[in-house]
Amino acid sequence: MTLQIVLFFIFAAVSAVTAVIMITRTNAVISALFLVLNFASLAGLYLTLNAQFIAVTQIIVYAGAIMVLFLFVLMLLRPENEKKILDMKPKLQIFAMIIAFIVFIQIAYIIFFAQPLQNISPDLTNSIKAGTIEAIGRELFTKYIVPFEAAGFLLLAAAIGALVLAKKKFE
Amino acid sequence: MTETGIINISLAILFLPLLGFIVTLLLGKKIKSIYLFEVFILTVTLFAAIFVAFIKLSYYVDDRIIAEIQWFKLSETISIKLGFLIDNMTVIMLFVVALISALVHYFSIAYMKDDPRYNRYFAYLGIFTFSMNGIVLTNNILMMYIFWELVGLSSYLLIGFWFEKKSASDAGKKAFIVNRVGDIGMFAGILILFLTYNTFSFESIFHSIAAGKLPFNSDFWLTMTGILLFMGAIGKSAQFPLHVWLPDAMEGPTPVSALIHAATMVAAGVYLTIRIFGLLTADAMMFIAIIGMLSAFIPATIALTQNDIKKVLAYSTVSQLGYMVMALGIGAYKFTFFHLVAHAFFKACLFLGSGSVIYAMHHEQDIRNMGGLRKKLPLTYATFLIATLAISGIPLTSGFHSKDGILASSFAFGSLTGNWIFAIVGFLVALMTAFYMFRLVIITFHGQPRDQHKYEHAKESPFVMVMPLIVLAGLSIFIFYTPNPLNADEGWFISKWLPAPVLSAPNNTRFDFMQETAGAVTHNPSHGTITYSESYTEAMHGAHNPAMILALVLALSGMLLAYIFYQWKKINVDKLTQAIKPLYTFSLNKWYFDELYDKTFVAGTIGFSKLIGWFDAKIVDGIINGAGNLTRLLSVFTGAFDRIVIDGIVNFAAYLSGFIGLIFRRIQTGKVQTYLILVIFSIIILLFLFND
Amino acid sequence: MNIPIEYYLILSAFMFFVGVAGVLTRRNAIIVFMSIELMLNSANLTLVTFSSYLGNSIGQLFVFFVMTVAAADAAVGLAIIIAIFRNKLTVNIDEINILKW
Amino acid sequence: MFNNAQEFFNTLPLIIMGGGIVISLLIEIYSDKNKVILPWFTALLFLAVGLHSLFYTNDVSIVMQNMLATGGNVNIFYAIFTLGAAVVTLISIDYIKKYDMYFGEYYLILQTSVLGMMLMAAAKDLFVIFLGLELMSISFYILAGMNRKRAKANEASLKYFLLGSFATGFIVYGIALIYGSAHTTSIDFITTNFAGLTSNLLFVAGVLLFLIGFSFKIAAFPFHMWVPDVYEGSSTTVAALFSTGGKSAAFSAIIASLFALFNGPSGNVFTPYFAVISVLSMFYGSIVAIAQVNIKRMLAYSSISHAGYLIIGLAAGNHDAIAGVMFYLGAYTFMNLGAFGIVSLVEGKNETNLDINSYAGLASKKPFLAALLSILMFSLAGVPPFAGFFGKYYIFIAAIESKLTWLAILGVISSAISAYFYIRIVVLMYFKPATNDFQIETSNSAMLGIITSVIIVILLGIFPGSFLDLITRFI
Repeated sequence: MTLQIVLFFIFAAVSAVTAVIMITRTNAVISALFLVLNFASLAGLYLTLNAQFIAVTQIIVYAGAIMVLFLFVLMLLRPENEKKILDMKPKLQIFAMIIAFIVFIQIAYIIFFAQPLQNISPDLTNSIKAGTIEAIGRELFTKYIVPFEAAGFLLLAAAIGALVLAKKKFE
Repeated sequence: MTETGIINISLAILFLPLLGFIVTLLLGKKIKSIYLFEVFILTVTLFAAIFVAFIKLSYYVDDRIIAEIQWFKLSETISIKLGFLIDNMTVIMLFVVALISALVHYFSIAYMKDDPRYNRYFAYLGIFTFSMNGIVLTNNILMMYIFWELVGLSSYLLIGFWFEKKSASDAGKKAFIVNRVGDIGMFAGILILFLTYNTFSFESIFHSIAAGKLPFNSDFWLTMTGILLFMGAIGKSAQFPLHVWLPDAMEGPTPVSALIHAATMVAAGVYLTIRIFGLLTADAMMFIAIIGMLSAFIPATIALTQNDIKKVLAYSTVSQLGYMVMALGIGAYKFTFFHLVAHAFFKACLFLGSGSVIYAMHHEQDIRNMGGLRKKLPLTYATFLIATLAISGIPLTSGFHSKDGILASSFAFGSLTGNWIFAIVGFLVALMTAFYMFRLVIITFHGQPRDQHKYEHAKESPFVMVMPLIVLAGLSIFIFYTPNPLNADEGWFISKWLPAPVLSAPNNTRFDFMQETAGAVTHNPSHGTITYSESYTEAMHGAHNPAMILALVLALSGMLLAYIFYQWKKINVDKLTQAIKPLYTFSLNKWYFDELYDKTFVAGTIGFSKLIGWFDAKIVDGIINGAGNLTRLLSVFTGAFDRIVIDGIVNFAAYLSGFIGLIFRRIQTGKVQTYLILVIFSIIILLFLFND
Repeated sequence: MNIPIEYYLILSAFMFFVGVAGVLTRRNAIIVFMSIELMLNSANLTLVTFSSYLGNSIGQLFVFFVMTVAAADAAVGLAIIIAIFRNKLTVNIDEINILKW
Repeated sequence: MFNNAQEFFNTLPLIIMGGGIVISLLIEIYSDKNKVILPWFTALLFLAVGLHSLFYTNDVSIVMQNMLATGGNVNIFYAIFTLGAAVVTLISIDYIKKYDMYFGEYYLILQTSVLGMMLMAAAKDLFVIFLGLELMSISFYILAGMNRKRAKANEASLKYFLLGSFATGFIVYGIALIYGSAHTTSIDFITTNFAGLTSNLLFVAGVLLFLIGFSFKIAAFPFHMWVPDVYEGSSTTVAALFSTGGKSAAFSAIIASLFALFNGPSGNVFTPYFAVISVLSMFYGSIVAIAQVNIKRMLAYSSISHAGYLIIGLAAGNHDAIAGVMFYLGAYTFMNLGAFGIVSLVEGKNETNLDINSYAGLASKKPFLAALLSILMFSLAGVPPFAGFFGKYYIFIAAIESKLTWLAILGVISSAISAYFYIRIVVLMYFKPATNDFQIETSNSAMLGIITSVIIVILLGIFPGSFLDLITRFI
């Protein structure tokens, strides 16, 4: 039981549990807060995978920016709480849960029993090297410049779009 | 001038009218006088056609010029080609179409002057000329079908040109629908040919047939293919039993009737049959001959009693087309084409002449209100008379030669096969034609005016209207076709310009006299072997003089009868009609074909049963009941046609869609999550599919 | 690196399932949207896992772009939700169903 | 970045498009006359990119560190997207004024969506496909909700957004699995090693999820549910773009990324998947379309069934089939744009006249418009000699070559069913009297767009060979 394993189990447990809590709370604000916790624990998982840059970005972008946006909107709109989770048409909901679970079983089956991963041999040094800001930054601005530019246009479109759709008055 | 030159000019002849159509249609609303452009274009086309005809007939008289380009490939082996076939028939037809079209354009300048949609009218004439030239020029049956439909479309547009008039728009629709019936058959025939030979080109199809490849490997299907293709001609050339649309088509402007419904488009059916002549078997030809015979006979009897000047001419057109089709069916290939050309000129002349009369009489079409117009419209009268002499087959006219040839062929056919019915009907029709045409002339132009008021206002039409009449009447003189006023067989039209048909249907399926036997006589070796046997040539030779004399006697007696009845009034016509009233009404009501096909079939039954009662009153009841039931059934069927085709499908589908809607539309609940559940469910299934 | 890669993948698959379940069962459009973000994050976890075990950084770069997309998505999505709330005063997706059949 | 001038030149369509977006933004911010300038600038930009792409189809290369392909079919797809978008711009000019929702942003977002499509078509790496797809999708969500005062537009936008992001989740997961098994995201690597990779179940599952994500975009059953709702709710012009550009772009991405499926002896393991969803889409689309009374919904279901015909091409998966799919996409783009354009003209203020019965008697009111719509309907129904017929023909023939005759036969049956609801419009226009009286506002720019589409449809129908030759040269 190395530290890494302990950390993995802690973060895994937290993320799994917060995910479940997130989708079962009736109050949207509580759901959002648990999602923040979930994202934070994911950042922890990324650290156990030696992905330092992504872990930090996860905290800054997801927990720090996106979820704050969610919370702002939630507070702005103040939607009323939903009724009990399985209140309306519970049959359909249960059916939905079951089929979603079947998808999970299928993916798990692929991961475990089809043994698709036998040719992956973990290499610690490469793994650590891959996760550094330097490695990612170099790749990002050389090889992946086209996606990077595209991402720029994406954000431009999203900013304009958010403005058009949500601005109160427009002339 | 090379062959490429001929091809290029032919391309110009094809596309110039299209240009005229586009320009006239697009600028029609902006520029009032744009129709002059269309007229100009047609004049250019006419000169080009004359030029091509001259070059071809003088220097390339023995050549068949074929130009093909690949349109697109369907697969490695099958490619669809566009192409021209320019032989003598093509250039003659091009000339006929261009000439009549140009003359009709000139005529229309005055005739249509006050119409609000003047420019559009000329645009339609342009698209018609384009499509008709396409039919004439093509070397494959697919293009022919495309242009065929285009011609049908422009005909529909022009019949219904005055669509404010209900009868006109109805007539347009009727023409369109009736033509579709024929076209379905033609399309099926084309499909059979294409599936069998993987090509649309006439040439290649004939080659394959001659090489022994038959549709479904059976003679029967070759016959069927011929008959199916001929069905297109039945529709377009208004043959029995689809002839009903042509008289109604007279609702269109009269120049249009002259161009489309007398001279060119209706001849397209005959032209098609001439083009596919090579693949016709004896059975198919018999079928064609019988259809032609019925179409020659029935409308001729109807024309005897009609009082609308255009209706008489319309029925006479159907009758003459039937004549041509019958002639083709009995193997008179060259004379059919001869009659086609001759008929195009004199019938166009007659129609334009009637247009001139109608114009002078301020759109009066009933001949009972005319009379004595000879003095008022001298030029119209003279040209009309020449054309009438031609259609009646009086010597010195083109009609005399072409008719004589057909009648002689029917004689020869009778003596060789024993089927004299075609000869008998042919002579009967010749008699009736002379009678009703002279009846028309006498009532219209001779005697005393019946409507004094209109008579006084009538005056000769302007030059642009008379000039076409003179040209067309001139072309009805024999000298353009043969130097010998009594026998056209040696004239250039028959002996030099027209090659004998190339027959490719297997020998055992042909008429005995059309075998390529060792004894085949070659009249004119440069045109390939004449494919008729020696006995046929002999029979033709023997039939020539008796047929000519008999035809002449009949034509003259028809003429004489008309004079006795209507000019000298030796016999009281009214009394005569009283005496044969049932027959008279039967003819007057056009054999009740319209009623037969339309909803009011029951009314027709009563007339029909009266006719029977005239023969034998005792069996009336039984037949009435039988026919009544049958006709009720038929009328339900035909009456339902409209509803089934248009409303019926819609209604049926409304039920069906309501039913389907109940089942399927419910999936679309409008709720995102039900959509997603379906998605996830499908993902499960797909993952299962790929997990094995 | 002595944790079997399957652990991470199963965890990721589980979170993906939770996300899907959330999308399918919740009615609040915002929570549905958050569930979609959860799905994206679980996919990210898979990517980072592979990236780390394979020792190349492509997966992590991809995660970077997924985050960008998620941010853009969030901006647009929330704007849409605000627009619809202005019109209908609800974010309950069961009540947002004028368009059907 | 660019290794030489040729690379720069080959990337020019994308660069012009990107530069055009920036210039449009500046026009929108700084010009007083942006209402006049921006639409025409947008149309001209699209036209310029489209014509440039068509003229330089021979510059086949791979540029930008193996990220983008240029020339060949990529350029043909560019031309389809941009010329289609140019038509959309033309029909939009008066339409969005009719709804009183003139935003310059509309044209900007139109441009970004087209840039996204172009990236998808050009992609040589899953990164570019993903970002192109998201750029296009996010632009589409915005366009769908652009008419933001209308509840229907909001709802359409929300539905599109939720389902679209859901699909994105699957695409990302699929890409993750592909990456995990292929160890790279380079499409070239995946293409060359496809046969070996398919033995890895993880890879197959990844590709499947990836395909499912794209099946949303191409509106194939059972991932089609958003289509009718979104088309009905969003502006007609925007729906025209969704149904043509969006669909073509998704197909271009599938063809680009899974070219190995269609290119080799490895065999097409996904044929069953494609075959099943194509049959379901064709029949579902054409049967349910019969029951529709709203013409936009009808066109939506027709779009589903057309997706089905196109997927037959993917199932057949030989070179002819891919050529057929591209031909069909070109033909379908313009016939559908023309149809939507006419719908947008007939549509009155406040979403009136969208019922198909509004088209009764159109022939007497607007004979020219009715004639154009008839041509488009015949083409959509697959009647020769219009473009739609040859699209279907090439695909069905390719299916028969691949021994999928049953699929081709089902396709023909489905076309026969779908002919009914297309011809019904023609029958309504010509044989039924007008039921209600309304004025159709004329719009010269829209007519320009519609007539252009009709001319292209007719030209593709009369000379299908030349376009097909152009496509097959690069496959």
